[in-house]
Amino acid sequence: MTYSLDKSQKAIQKAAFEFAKGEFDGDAARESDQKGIFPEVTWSKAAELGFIGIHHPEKYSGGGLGHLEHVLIAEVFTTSDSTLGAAIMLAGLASEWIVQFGTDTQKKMLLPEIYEGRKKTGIALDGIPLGNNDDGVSFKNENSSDHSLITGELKHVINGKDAEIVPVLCYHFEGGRLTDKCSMLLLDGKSPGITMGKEYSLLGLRATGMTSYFLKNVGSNHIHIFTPKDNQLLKIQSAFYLLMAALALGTAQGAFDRAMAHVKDREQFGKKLAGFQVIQHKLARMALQIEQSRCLTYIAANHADSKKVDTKMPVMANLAATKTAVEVSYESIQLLGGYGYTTEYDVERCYRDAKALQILSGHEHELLDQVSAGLIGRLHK
Amino acid sequence: MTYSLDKSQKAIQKAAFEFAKGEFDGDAARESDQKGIFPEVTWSKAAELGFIGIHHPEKYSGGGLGHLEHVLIAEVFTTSDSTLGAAIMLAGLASEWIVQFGTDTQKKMLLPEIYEGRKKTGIALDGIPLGNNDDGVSFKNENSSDHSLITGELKHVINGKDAEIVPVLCYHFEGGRLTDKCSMLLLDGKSPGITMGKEYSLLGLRATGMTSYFLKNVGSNHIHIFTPKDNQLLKIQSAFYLLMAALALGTAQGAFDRAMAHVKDREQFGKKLAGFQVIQHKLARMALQIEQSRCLTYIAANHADSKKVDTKMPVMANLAATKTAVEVSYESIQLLGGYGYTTEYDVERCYRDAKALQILSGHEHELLDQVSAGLIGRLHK
Amino acid sequence: MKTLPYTESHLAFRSRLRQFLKSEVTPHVDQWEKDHMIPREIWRKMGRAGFLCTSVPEEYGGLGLDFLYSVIVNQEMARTNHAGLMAYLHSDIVVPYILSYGLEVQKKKYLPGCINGDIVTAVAMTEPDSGSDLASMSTSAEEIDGQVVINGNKTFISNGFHCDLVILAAKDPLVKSPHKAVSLYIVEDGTPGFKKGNLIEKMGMRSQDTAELFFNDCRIPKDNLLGQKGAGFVQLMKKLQQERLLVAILAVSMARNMLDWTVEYCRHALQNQEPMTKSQATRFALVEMETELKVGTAFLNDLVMAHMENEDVTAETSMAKYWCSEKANEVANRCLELVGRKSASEDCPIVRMWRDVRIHTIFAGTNEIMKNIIAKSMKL
Amino acid sequence: MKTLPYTESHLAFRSRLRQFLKSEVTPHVDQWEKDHMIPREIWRKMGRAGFLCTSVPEEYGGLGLDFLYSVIVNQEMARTNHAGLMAYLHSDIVVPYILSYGLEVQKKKYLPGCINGDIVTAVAMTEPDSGSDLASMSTSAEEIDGQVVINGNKTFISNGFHCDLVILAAKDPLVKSPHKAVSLYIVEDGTPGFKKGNLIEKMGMRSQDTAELFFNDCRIPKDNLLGQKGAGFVQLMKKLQQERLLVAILAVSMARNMLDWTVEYCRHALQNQEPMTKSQATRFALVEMETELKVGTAFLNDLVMAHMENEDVTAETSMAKYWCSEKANEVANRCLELVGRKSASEDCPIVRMWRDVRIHTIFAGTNEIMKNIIAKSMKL
Repeated sequence: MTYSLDKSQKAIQKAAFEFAKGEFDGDAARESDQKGIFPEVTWSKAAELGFIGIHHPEKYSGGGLGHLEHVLIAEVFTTSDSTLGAAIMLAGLASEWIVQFGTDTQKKMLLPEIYEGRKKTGIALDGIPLGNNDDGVSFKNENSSDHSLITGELKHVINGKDAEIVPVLCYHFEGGRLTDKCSMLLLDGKSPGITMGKEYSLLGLRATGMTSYFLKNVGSNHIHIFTPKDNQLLKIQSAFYLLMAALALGTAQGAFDRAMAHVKDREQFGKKLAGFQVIQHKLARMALQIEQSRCLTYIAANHADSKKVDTKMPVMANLAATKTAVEVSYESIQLLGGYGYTTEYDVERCYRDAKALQILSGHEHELLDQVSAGLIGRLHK
Repeated sequence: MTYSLDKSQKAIQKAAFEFAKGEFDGDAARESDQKGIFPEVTWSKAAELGFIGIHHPEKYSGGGLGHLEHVLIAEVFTTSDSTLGAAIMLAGLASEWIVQFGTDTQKKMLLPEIYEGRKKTGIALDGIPLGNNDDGVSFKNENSSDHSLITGELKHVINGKDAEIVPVLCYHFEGGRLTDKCSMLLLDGKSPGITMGKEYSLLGLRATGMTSYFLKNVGSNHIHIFTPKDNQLLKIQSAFYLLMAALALGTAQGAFDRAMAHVKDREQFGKKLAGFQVIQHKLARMALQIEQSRCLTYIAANHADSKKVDTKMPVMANLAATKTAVEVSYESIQLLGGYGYTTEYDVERCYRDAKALQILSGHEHELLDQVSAGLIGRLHK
Repeated sequence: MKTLPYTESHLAFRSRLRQFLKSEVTPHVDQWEKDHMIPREIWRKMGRAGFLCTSVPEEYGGLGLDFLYSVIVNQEMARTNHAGLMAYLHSDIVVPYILSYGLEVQKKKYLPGCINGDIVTAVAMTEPDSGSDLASMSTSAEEIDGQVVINGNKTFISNGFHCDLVILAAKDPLVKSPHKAVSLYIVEDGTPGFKKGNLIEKMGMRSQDTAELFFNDCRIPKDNLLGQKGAGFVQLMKKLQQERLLVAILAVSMARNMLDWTVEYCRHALQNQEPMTKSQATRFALVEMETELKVGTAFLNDLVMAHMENEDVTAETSMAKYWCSEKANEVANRCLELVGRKSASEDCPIVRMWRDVRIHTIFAGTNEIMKNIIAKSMKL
Repeated sequence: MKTLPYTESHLAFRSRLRQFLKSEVTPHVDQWEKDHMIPREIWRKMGRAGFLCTSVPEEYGGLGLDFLYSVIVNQEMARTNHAGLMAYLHSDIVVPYILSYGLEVQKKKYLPGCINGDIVTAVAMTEPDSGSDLASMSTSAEEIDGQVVINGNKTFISNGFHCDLVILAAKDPLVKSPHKAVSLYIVEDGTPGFKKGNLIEKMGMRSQDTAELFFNDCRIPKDNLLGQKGAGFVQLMKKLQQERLLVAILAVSMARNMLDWTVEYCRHALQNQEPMTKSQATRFALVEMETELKVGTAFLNDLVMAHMENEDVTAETSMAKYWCSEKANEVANRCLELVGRKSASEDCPIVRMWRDVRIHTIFAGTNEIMKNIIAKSMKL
């Protein structure tokens, strides 16, 4: 067992760091946040350099590497800027669905477009098999024929405003009952029959415009019908939780770095803030929390790469990292005092982005349900 | 990077598990706890099988493996029984001092005795360079000559009651001032001139008898004078924190396992306790906390093995694992209800042992001081 | 800031009690803890000195004092740093059953002995297979030949060794609804078929006697029924409020003692050649605990007053029980950490409190049960 | 359980105020939040309706009402779910400076306008380089030619855009001791050399105007000194108690609103085809928050009463400020988690409260400063 990054992984980390340093701009990020603007140019540059889809097969223009590398990039990006970093990485998220459920033609056509920065993707959260069903799956294909026309509402489409590919799993009804057969629609806001709903004003991650889609008699010409395997759904879940965990991890680290810089610089009562024991301990506890989440997230990613089927680890990593991000950025605001509450110093943005990552990852209780189901197994009377 | 145990590590884990399963006895453990009895026979069997000193050089009869293997054994042992497991592993602890500061003759003579289960060791906590100086170093060699006679009190000697080798670093005075030169005494309670003080009645870890030594004109014939290098002190610290972290980790896991078995078995209000959502979530949170501490501890051990000098990681692992052990065993008592508070069900013993591990690892604030010093570095005005 | 409305008499009582405990209890506590037992005699001493069952009216030989006296006894007992002489259980939890539900003849028979310490009481609800789930109890009480025949086991019974009289909850097997089947009975020690088991060894409360009780064709007179037949469930529920309130008060008193001891320790103990209170981290930790205790005490004081005015404060009592017992354990754990290595040893007085207070989140209804009660009151 | 001793008049006042806010404030709040500004006119409306400066005595045109009215205004403002119309700052923090320290002529001049809303006030202490460390402030006030000349910058000034009158803390550069150098001055808007900076963009409180204030050879009459020269430090410290108490009350009121909204949401929203309140984990989470709020409210109520009786409750106020503001943020975070995905959007009302309440651990003295004050009072 070796518990440290290898050379190539460190090189990827470094490249991501250099990229973010050169391309992420604080003013642009704050504007993106205030006005809800997707960082179009930065995203396509990132894609050109291979930062999107690094964990997907090379034959579809992916990087041929693993989840760990994907996690490392996401972490570095949000460490540099939580809003821009998350927007760029989330724009590739739907490729997980296409890799699992796409036809070979779809994969060959669409995946390179995503990885090379020609098309952004979005995800209908209601369509994710994550147990997030507090709103229910509001959208179903009522007809099992190949040429069904679909009408309905698709709520909570992450990146829906800018996405050009939004995959939606439609479970089929037969005789009025839901079956396990489904087909995958690939929509975008400009598809005929689709009206984009009001854009949600998010509390964080505001460069990633969440919206809803209203579908009216949308033709499903792309349909191929299949039965999703548990394994495939698990892989999507796992990829989703890991990415969100990594984005949260970086958000925490970014808030920490900003707070550290501040307390080393600012004086009160005749000494640097970093000279006060309670501030030192606060930093130590924050660093410890980040380190714990990092270790867990890396190991969870590594397990996913080694094809271990472990439903709990990615969920646990997600729970830990999003909690860490919220708490560390909360404390970072405190360390900056009044400045921390202003938009200028960015830590409040980290806090909002962290909270959005936590909430959009799924309902805490449902995530805990998943973990405990894995732990306890079946109960016998 | 591979983030999982290799075959040989898994084999060691399994061997430790089989050993503990076969040799650790609940009744004996409870008696050890109640009466403060060191598990003599089990310890020497464990040593015979190579479980002591597995991370030390083969030329001194060590196992020639790493801290990670040492951590794995300690974890498995305390998972099985926190009291017995900790007593056995702590009996080898002083070998760290001898490896760092012993003369070649001492190493050749003493280390095999320790590893092969012929001599138990103890450690005077006041002599550990851990920053634990709330009682001050109560014991100093006032004379720099080779044949000084030493008088004083040595408080808080872990395993002092049963130990046959207790190394003590004595810093030398010259002209009334403390120097950085020191010599290492190797004492035991039966050394001439030593009176064993009252045995402390510990709140936990009671198979490990803590006591104090009163020294009167103890001759220091073993003395060789040296200046401890920072590096050597760090290695001892690191080994100490890692071992305590591993013992705590296992204690947490052991408490968790017992609680899990209980809630899967016991019924209330017509269903298994494990069927209640809040109990499921409590278990999920406990498991998550354990997993985070485990990941951190393994990685810290791995760093120590790869000769990385990192002062923070072992301290962080220790802080995390001891906190986890206290909190998880606290909750385990809760999950067992009234039964949890009785000695018969062992989880209260886990809680007491966990708390003792936490307290004896060092003062939380001083550990946090160490972490933050590593994080912040030197402050410039 | 408001405190409880203690009068001169309350303060004088507290001072007399403190004197009594100082001479009769505190010097022996370490030995009792080692013995895992207190001497029977101390109950009599405490009773004869007028510190048991202070609320029993004068007509039965009591002092007829208000609940604040019970609060005082509870607080002062906490200061003795042991749990063996569990006076509040006897005085303010068990005896009130007799006072509230007993017939005149029962009161006349038992109360004087309860007051002077000749009779020590216990209440027997919990069974090995029914902890929090009272409705599932299985101890039976059948009327046969004009007597009541009891069969079953009770466990975790405090005062289980010393008790001369047990208030026992048992079910009539002929009644189906579990909530209507339970009645309370008075069982005297020495009744054939009633046996006390061995003491249960516990993490803490080591000088305190917790035992199993066995009833094997134990026959008692029909007259030993306490209150209405079938009313046991309601009787128990009603009396749990005061029990839980006392547990909360005790938890906060213990936390207060731990914190005060720790503050004093940190003022004098040296760390890096300075008093520990010079460390900002230590100061903040002490401040945080002091704040939690002040906040909790304010709530508790309101609750005591409301309880004395017979308000229905079921939900608030459940809140106090769970919140105070959790906080007390947090304080215990933090105090030990602050004290450091010295607190690894039982010589350090707060270690015993740390062990003793652990049960508070469990007994008198686990904190999970408390939260269920509160949830119901919130109509969730 | 005890509550604050509201009379019929208090309740009638609350109901009138609620009516006023319902018609004049609530309908516009979303727009104000979008504008990052409230209209100047709303201050006048509120003043003329009799809801500003309720404690100012009748001789100055006020209503001379007790502090409970201020509590009521604070609570009701919290229910409007915006922080722009920061009435408590004006009514109960700044205006009391004039009331306590002002000369008769100053009171007569300014108080009527403060009451009817023609004059909006602010207090200027904090500087870019002196946040918690007041003694290090550098704004200077020098007497030159019978005038006072002010130079320096103040920042994080609430009501900093709307204010017509600023209570300014500045130092006499000739006085060495920083604690004796500070005096308070009244500076009117429009005085040459006094400039308001741009609004500071913040995480929350978006409709509220926070600004930097610049003083550049700003000359004011000597008579604008407020109270004794050199007494500024003590004046500030004395007034901070009421400020911190109000911040604590506001934090708890906001937490109460968030929790109530969330309880209602969980009663109706479905999860797995059932109301969320059927989930035990959700029930427990709601119970835990309800308990914390009840416990904190008991403490706060005691504190309000002690404050009204002019007790020195500096330490307790600091406790309330830090504890309540932390708890309110915990409640905010937990409520968002309970609501789930819906709370990712600003359409969900508790999101704004989550943003607004974040400042409570920071302003009116950071919670770290509070803990230092408490530590001193504990003689650590």
